[in-house]
Amino acid sequence: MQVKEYKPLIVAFCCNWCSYAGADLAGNNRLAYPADVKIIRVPCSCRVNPMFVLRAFQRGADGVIICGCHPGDCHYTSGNYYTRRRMAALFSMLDYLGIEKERTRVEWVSAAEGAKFAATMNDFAEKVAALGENKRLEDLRCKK
Amino acid sequence: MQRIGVFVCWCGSNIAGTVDVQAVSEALKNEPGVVFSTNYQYMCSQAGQNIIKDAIAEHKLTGIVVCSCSPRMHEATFRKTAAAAGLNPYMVEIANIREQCSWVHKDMLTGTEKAIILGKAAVAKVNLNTPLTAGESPVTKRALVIGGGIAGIQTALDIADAGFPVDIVEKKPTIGGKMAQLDKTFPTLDCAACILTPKMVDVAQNENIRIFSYSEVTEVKGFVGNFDVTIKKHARFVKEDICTGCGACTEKCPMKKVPNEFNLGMDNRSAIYIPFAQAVPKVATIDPNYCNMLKKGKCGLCAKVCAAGAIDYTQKDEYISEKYGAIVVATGFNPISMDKFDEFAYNQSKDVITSLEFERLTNAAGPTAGKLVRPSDGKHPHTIVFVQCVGSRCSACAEKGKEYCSKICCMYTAKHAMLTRDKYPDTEVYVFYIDVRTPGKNFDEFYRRAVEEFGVNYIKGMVGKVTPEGDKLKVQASDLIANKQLHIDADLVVLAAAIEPDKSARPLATMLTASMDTNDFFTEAHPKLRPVESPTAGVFLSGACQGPKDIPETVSQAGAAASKVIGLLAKDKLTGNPCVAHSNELMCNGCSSCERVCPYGAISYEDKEFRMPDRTTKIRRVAVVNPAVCQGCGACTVACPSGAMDLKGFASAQIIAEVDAICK
Amino acid sequence: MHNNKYLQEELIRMSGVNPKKCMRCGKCSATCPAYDEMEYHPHQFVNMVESGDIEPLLASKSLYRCLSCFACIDRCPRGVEPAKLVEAVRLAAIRQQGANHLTADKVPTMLDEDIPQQAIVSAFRKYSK
Amino acid sequence: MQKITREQLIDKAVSLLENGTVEAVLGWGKGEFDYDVTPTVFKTADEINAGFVWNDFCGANFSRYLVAKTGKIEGKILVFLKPCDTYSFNQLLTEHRFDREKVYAVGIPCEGMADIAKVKAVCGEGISAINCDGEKIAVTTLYDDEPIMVDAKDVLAERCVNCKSKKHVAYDELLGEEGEVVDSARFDEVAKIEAMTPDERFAFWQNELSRCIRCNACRDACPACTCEKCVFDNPNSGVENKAPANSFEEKMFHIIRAFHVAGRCTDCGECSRVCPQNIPLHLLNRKFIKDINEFYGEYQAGAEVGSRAPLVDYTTGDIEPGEVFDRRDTNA
Repeated sequence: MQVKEYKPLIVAFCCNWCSYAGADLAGNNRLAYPADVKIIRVPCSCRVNPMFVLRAFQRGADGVIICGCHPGDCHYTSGNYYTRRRMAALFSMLDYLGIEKERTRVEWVSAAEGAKFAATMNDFAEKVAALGENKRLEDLRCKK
Repeated sequence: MQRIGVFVCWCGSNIAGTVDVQAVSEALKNEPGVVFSTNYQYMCSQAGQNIIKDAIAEHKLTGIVVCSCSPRMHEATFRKTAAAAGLNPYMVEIANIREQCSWVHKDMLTGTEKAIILGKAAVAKVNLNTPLTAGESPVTKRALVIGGGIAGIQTALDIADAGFPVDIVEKKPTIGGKMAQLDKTFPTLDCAACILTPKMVDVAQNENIRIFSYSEVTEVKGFVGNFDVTIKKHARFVKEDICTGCGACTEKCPMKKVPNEFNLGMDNRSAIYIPFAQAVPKVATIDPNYCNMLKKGKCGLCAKVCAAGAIDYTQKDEYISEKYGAIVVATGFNPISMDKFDEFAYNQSKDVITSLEFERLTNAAGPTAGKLVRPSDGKHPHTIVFVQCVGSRCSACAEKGKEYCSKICCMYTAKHAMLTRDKYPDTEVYVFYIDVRTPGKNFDEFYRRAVEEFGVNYIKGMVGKVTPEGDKLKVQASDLIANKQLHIDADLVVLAAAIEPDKSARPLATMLTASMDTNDFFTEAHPKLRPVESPTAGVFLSGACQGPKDIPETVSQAGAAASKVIGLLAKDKLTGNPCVAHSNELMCNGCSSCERVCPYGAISYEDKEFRMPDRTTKIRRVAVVNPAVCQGCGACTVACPSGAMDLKGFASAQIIAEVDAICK
Repeated sequence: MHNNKYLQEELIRMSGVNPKKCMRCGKCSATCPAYDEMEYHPHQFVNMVESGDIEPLLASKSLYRCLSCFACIDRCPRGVEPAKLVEAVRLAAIRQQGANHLTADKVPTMLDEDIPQQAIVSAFRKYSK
Repeated sequence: MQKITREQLIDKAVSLLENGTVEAVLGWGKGEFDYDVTPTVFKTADEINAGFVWNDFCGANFSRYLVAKTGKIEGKILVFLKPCDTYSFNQLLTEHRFDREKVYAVGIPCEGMADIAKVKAVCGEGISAINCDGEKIAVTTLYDDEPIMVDAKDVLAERCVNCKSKKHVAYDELLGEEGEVVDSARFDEVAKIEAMTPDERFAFWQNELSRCIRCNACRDACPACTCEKCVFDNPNSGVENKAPANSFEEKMFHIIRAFHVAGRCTDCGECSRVCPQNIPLHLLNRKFIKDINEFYGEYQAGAEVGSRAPLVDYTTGDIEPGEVFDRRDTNA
């Protein structure tokens, strides 16, 4: 049997105006972070439906991180405030159901914070990797 | 089923150095819907774009995926390319394999692997893309300016100069606002009337400007480019078009004991009045609360003396409906009430006044004809104490005053102190300050001049208590530098009262669905990048309704707001962002959750009739998104429990398809 | 400067006052009727507690000059409540003296005619627990 | 053990029907079993006299039925509301789900309802008849000759043991006495689960939720789940899913359901009452309510019409999602 090296799968939802641009800046400055992080662009962090988060876990993601503009800097003035409330409630609920709290995170990354983006992703990937595979929320049929 | 073309860019070695572009285009060939896949050195080059155009034509592509740099860089480029080849520009998706892949990963294997996954996600998304067309709406080429102070005047003049008709709605009988009440203006000390009244005349004479004075906005419907506004014109009992403003009526009016609001109640006016000599429109107004004819049906003197026959005691309030393309809010400010500040004895002594009252006292057209005297006994004051920050910079827990800095007080107090010392060198002037804030061109120089040339005593510390005793005001204050408590016998105390938005702003904001902060200042669409726009499209902000401002700042903001309005009115049609929310009325509950999170007021409700399976009909309340107002943030899509609300271009199904492709 | 961290935290806890809220306007001292009696004035209390310079306050007679009239609390624009801080320093001083509180029957002998009526009433209000 | 009698309710219903105030009555009707009381619309006095039920098993919260029923009649419908039902009533009004003008709401006091599962735990299966008589419930089963007498207090439903309010927040008319908002220990159970280790929590919920058969009873009884079409029935939502295929989907369903009602759930407990598998679903909803109270200040959905649900509101100083755990960890 071939033993594959364990690599966590991380889905990052980034808002178009701040965090996605922050990720681009990390690229411009060649600040490395694990390739396990895959970014999905959304117009605003408030577009992220809890269903997307759960779907990612279902399909085998090991961690989900949501990045948006810093509170007060939202391109749409208030979107990230709603994100903050929704995700505080959702992540608390996931923790209540026994899903490790290190697998979920909300981080505010501005378009100027390329270094913060890379550092956040490195740190998050490390924490998720330490937990190992997500077995609690995944749908086994989705594993090949 | 879509026919998708995949175009992988090398970006020279920027991508190809860490990603095996050949392998990526090969791998994506097998994805569902993909009928063509290729790679090229520079996709954004003319040659690269031609490859895309040719492939769209040759393979009858319905959607394309470009694996290249960030969409923030070239999404617009490739959308144009697609459009040029006859493909809907919103059938283009970008997989960011440069900034978020080749540049941050070092070895070829992981880079290629990730690039393929990102490509797959983009393909999965394009599979669910639908052609989007931006909605268009016409623009009514007329602007409304609410408020006729210097902010409103400047905005209206600038818009009118660009050739667009403008209406100014002013609730007072004349335009001019606070600036008309001021004496001199800092830091140049030119007289306010000298620079303001020509502008007021310009407004009156400008063919593009209509003034609705003594009027207010009562209803606003519609959206950017298409506002329907109802304006209530209060009955002034004088026919505006006939009155010549000769003033004969005001002289003959027997009811002369009406507190004059223009002079802040420091003298009286008649029941029929013209607020001040340079009023625009220069038309008399009858105050129905004091006019004997209107109250008791006895008198009618003004009608008798009016040679023009302009008096009409039967006049009624009039409602005017007008369409506008843009609305500018310029509702301005007022000093706060001093009622909660007992320690300064404002309500006990006539000789404790606010700075605005001081302006009237020193104004040549004011109640004392410009002679600085004590309001109580008309004597010349020899010691004047100015108190700064009265009600400004108060903590919320102190429960009185405002948390913000009112910004203008430091400068006008320096001006008052300087002018007093200039005109009456025998007067001792003390200014008690916490900090002196002078960030502005020539502001600090001005303040220093007050101290160094005019000998104003600036004392760091606060006045704790003012006690009227005999004809003196005992002022107890601290001098923090000398660490002493001072006791000054003053003749006049002037309070630099904090300023607050006009009370009419809050109901107006509700009508406009424009947002406000906790202090009732209007919020900007973006605090740094869109400071003169409200988040509600088509609503612009001018002057102190957005935050405390001095005259130069107000005028520059007024001009900025005008240029935004002109930019809007110059368009024949507004093209919206096609990536907007839309509600599936079959699933909508009408619960208002989406409306509550929408920052733009883009969602409204209507009752709609539905045919039920059993052939009955049912009327349900459903949400309707106005695509001209929606900015596409998506907050509503998550607030909606039934999933009726979705976002075009970022639909739930599309994002889930991306998640699935990444997590395979 | 002598910085007494422990005492500082204790005073902040006892009084519930956050001296960091002070914007140094001096209105508390401006308003204080006992200003001239005091070596350290209300704004200095706030400032000195903030910087941990508390020993001089404990040793100072200024503590007992505060009438607890609360004018400073009423008028402070930032809601700092200096009188509560003075009160806390006073309590700290009393606690340091040990358990030698006055008994009620000793009080009349200590009163003299110069003590302001307001001070006596305030003292009863504040110390009769 | 109810203080108000069936006769009182019938008198009220019949008189309102006869004087034309209402044209239909939404009340509890006979079901297949005595404990299986079913929400029923009565149109005549005869129907009411024959079929109206009022006993310790009348737990059903009628508020949600108004959404469908008010659309079907011209005039008014009479609805009986227990105190906890009135909160749902207000919440639905806040969300514009029915026309207040078409409803005549009669508030009735409630002394707490019985839980049939608890009765069965005492008496066993095969219950053929139940008679509620004062403080006692007489249970006749196929296997016992004599009816088994059960103390009504001993079989009180969990939601009634932890009753949050005996006060009606909405009605047109009140029968009987008005009560007060009660200090309840309803969050104790949630706190107990929170105090477990993550592994224990996971095991607890795995055990509970794995029993779910996706009958959708919780959804169909819930006064907050009144969507015209549920996201789980909608092929365009991306999460369409009519029946669970494995343990993930049970969780997905229940997390999303709880999230969708978060801030809107009045904690009426209907979900747990109707669950045929006795899954303590209210513990999910209460977790959200507890969190919302702790993070954003006390909020009771439905306490007043028009209040803004916490998840469609914000303040600039809200707690960060990460701080939620720090706060809990320091409290623990």
